[in-house]
Amino acid sequence: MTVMNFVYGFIILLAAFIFQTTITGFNRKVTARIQKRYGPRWYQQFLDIFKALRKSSITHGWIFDFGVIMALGGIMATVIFIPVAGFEAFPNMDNVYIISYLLAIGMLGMAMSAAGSGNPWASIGVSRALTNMLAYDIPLMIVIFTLIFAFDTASVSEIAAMQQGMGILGWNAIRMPLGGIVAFIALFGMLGKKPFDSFIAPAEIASGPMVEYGGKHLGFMFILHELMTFIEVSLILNLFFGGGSSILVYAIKYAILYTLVNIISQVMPRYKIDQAVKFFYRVPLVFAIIQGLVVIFLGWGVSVWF
Amino acid sequence: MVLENQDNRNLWEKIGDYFSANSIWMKWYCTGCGAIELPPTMTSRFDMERLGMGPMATPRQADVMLITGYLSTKTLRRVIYSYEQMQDPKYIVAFGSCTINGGVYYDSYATINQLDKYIPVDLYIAGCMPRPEAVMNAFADLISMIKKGQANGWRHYQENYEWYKKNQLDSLEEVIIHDEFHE
Amino acid sequence: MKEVKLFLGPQHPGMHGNYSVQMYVDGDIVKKARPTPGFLHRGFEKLMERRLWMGNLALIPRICVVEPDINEMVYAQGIEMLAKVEIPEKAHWIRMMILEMARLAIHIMGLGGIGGPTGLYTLTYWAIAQRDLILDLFEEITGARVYHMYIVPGGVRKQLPDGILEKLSELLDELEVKIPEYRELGLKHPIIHKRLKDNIMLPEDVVWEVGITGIGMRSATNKEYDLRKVQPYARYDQVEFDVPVANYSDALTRVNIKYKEIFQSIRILRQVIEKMPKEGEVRTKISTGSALRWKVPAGMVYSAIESSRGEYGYFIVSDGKEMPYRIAVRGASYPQGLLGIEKYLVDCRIDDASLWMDTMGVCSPEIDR
Amino acid sequence: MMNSMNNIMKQVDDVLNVLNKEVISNRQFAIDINKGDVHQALTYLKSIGFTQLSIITCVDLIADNKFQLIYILNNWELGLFVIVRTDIDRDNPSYVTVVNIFPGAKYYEREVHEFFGVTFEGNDSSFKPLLLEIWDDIPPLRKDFDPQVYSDRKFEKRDSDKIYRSKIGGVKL
Repeated sequence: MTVMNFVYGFIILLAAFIFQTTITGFNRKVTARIQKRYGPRWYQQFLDIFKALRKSSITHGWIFDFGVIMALGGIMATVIFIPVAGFEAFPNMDNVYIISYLLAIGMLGMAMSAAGSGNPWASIGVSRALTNMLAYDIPLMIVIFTLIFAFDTASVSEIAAMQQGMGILGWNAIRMPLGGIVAFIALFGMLGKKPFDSFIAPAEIASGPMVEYGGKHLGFMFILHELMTFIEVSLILNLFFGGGSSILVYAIKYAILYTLVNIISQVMPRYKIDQAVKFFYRVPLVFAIIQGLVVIFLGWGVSVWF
Repeated sequence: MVLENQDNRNLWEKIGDYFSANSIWMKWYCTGCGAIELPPTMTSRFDMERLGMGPMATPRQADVMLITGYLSTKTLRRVIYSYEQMQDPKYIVAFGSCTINGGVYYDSYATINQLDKYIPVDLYIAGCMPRPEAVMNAFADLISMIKKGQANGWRHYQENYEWYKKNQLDSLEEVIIHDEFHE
Repeated sequence: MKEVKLFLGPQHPGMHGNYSVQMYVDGDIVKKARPTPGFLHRGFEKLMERRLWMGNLALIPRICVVEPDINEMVYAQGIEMLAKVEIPEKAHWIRMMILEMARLAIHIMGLGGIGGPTGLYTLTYWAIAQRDLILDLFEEITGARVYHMYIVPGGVRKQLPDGILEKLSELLDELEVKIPEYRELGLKHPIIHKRLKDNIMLPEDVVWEVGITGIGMRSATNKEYDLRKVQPYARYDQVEFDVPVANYSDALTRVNIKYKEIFQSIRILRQVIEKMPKEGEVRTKISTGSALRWKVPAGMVYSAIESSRGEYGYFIVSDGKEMPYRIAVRGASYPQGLLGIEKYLVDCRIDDASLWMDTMGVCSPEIDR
Repeated sequence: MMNSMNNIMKQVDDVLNVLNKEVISNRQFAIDINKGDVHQALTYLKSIGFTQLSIITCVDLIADNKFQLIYILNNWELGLFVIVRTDIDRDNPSYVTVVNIFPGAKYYEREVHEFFGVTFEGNDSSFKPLLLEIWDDIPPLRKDFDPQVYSDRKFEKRDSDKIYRSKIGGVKL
């Protein structure tokens, strides 16, 4: 581990933020076009974030402040471990377990901070967010364990590399179609896109965990959200959609995947939280289990089909 | 009271004002009947998001508060309450003639007559009710005011807090909100 | 577990208008709900006693912001009943046209409105932009987008502009194509079904207990309880239309009835375009006297029409002077907005609270006045 | 339609102690009832099809020093409205609730109490404020309450060189 590792890590962090924020801005435009309107400028998301950072803030006690910093720290640490098209800041440390544990620090920091604000809407939002996490995590984790079992490695970059060189047929989403479907659906839940956005539903709980954030806290939350989106989309992209052979391919695939999720979510209403849990524990969980059994007992999809 | 207009911002404040001007989040609070023209302003026909504006759920997140018409005393208490929850810099746009001098409700026992005695108003939109074009125009004006550093109502409120508080208490008796259902 | 007190409004994205409900929740279930009206109280009933009969025309549309024309109609009809004036034939037809256009506008907005609480914003964006085209026609007819002040005692304010009927019929053609698209996007969506079906029930005995009228009443009782049918005013007895009913009232039924009523309104408007007299006066005087300071004979009358949310009425008392002696307003959403919330929002989930307000048709300005 | 209304009016006249009746239009009539008979009248009207209470309101007859309570009932089957009127004392306005007949009356009575000061025995919630908050004057819809005076006292007006008030025919409104 040299200084260069940390420089690379910093570069990934910065690039991830700029790239994802641009994609978000672009997707706000896509959303607008679906809704038959012109839409904001493509860099609107940057303006929003810097505007929020410029405003004054109020604190609701040290847990409130500390939670935001802890969440941001946890998420930034996670971004550094994400392999992007073979480019890794800390080689051989991009383990799925590390990523999911560090991600949980971010989540918990957010939950802690929101609960620390003392607003009942925030508490309801946090409990919904954690319920939602529990809902999508179980099917997704079963599928990811299946992958780990099939390839004998938990390294994200190695799993991504194994899918290279065979075109679209090499993707795990094609090799293990049920698992791919589960991962794609779980991505909606991870990103908090409709129909699984009941934890930030404005019309129900006044934007849930975000309810007491204003000014700089809100700006940090926005940055956090962009980075978290980067982690989640990258994870699914690397594990199921073949990663990328070069940075450019990776970026294009990433943009397509995220835009696809966004477009679908724009014509979806939202589930109630209990309906979301029921949904995840019905179809995706069954798919995930079937996929796991198929891989373990039949071995289909471990090697390339054709 | 006239709001002072001199431009003595430093560079950082100017940059900050650039960001503030181009990203205005409004508070989702329909205080009066002018709110019925907000959905058309927001949605596909007039599309407020072109200017970087969007609705936000809570006062903490919002930058601009739209007083959409007359205010009854009961609402004014909530308006003051939620205005003070907003984070600086914050702006107020008042809709319609009711906020200027009471409008058709000049002799009502329940509505106030002059809004800027109670909270600082940055911009008035004339008319009853202002059309979406007028609302959009006002937002464009607000943006240029923020860029020039003229939308200083929030500073004015901080500096003249006693004056505003006295007016509020004169008309409202108390700004504290009790359990309204009286149980 | 201790119950937590939550405020749904007045500053809350799930609340339409300036209204507040205090909910005491246990988990996600509402255990106790208390409405808090009065944020929009302007003292209309007092102010109307201090204005001329004519001057009140500027006040009354502001009582119900989303559907102002019904106020003008109720007021004009009440005065005509007191003065025993028969208004010109053409004015009746123009009034019907205005009222049905207003109903179209609010129903389209309401149809889009279910996108708000359920998160299907695309539907809301489309529907509200569609409603704007109706407002454009209103602007051409009356000169204003929202507060028209067009239906006046003794008829309507002025003749229709040239070519407006053709424009209206073009718009109706467009609506007949566009509205089914909203059904495809919204009302047929499986997740919308999941959220609305068998949810937010309104049994028949609750209708009679609370006094809910309009779509809620018709969806629960399976009877055509529509004042347009029961007590035809204007020329509703000369046009054909159906009143959609149901005998099982969940949220989905009520939204579907709203959807069907849009097509009935279009049907009425088509007949109005066809049957409206081409020539003729549109306004008559209520009594002799100056144009502004006319008097209304003494008496009292209850004038009611069918709004999009139910029976909307004014109780008008005149003492024969230039100003009303007393006017009481019966807002259509008064029963469900106050007693309905207190008794029947209970046991609903907080996710459904704003849907409850939406599908029951709670409109705050007419409750507060 | 006139026919069925005449029938109903005749029935009502036979059963109830009607002081005075008035035909307002061919779908609407009004009856004056003694203060003590209103509950009987409402129960009877409900039993013959007037199942919906449209509104309860009050008229301040200051010249006679009386309040007139108005109950408007709606018969959906026949399409008829009936206005039931009764006079109560203005100096000590008090009446008995009709919540046991029409549960929907709860909030109408509360509003009448707020606007006119009429108390309704048996409806405990009617004593609480509803639309107004921190009200410090006589009930606002009484005729001797002047909102202009109240507004001048409480709310500051905008200073202006000219005050434009509606003035028609020399009378200031």
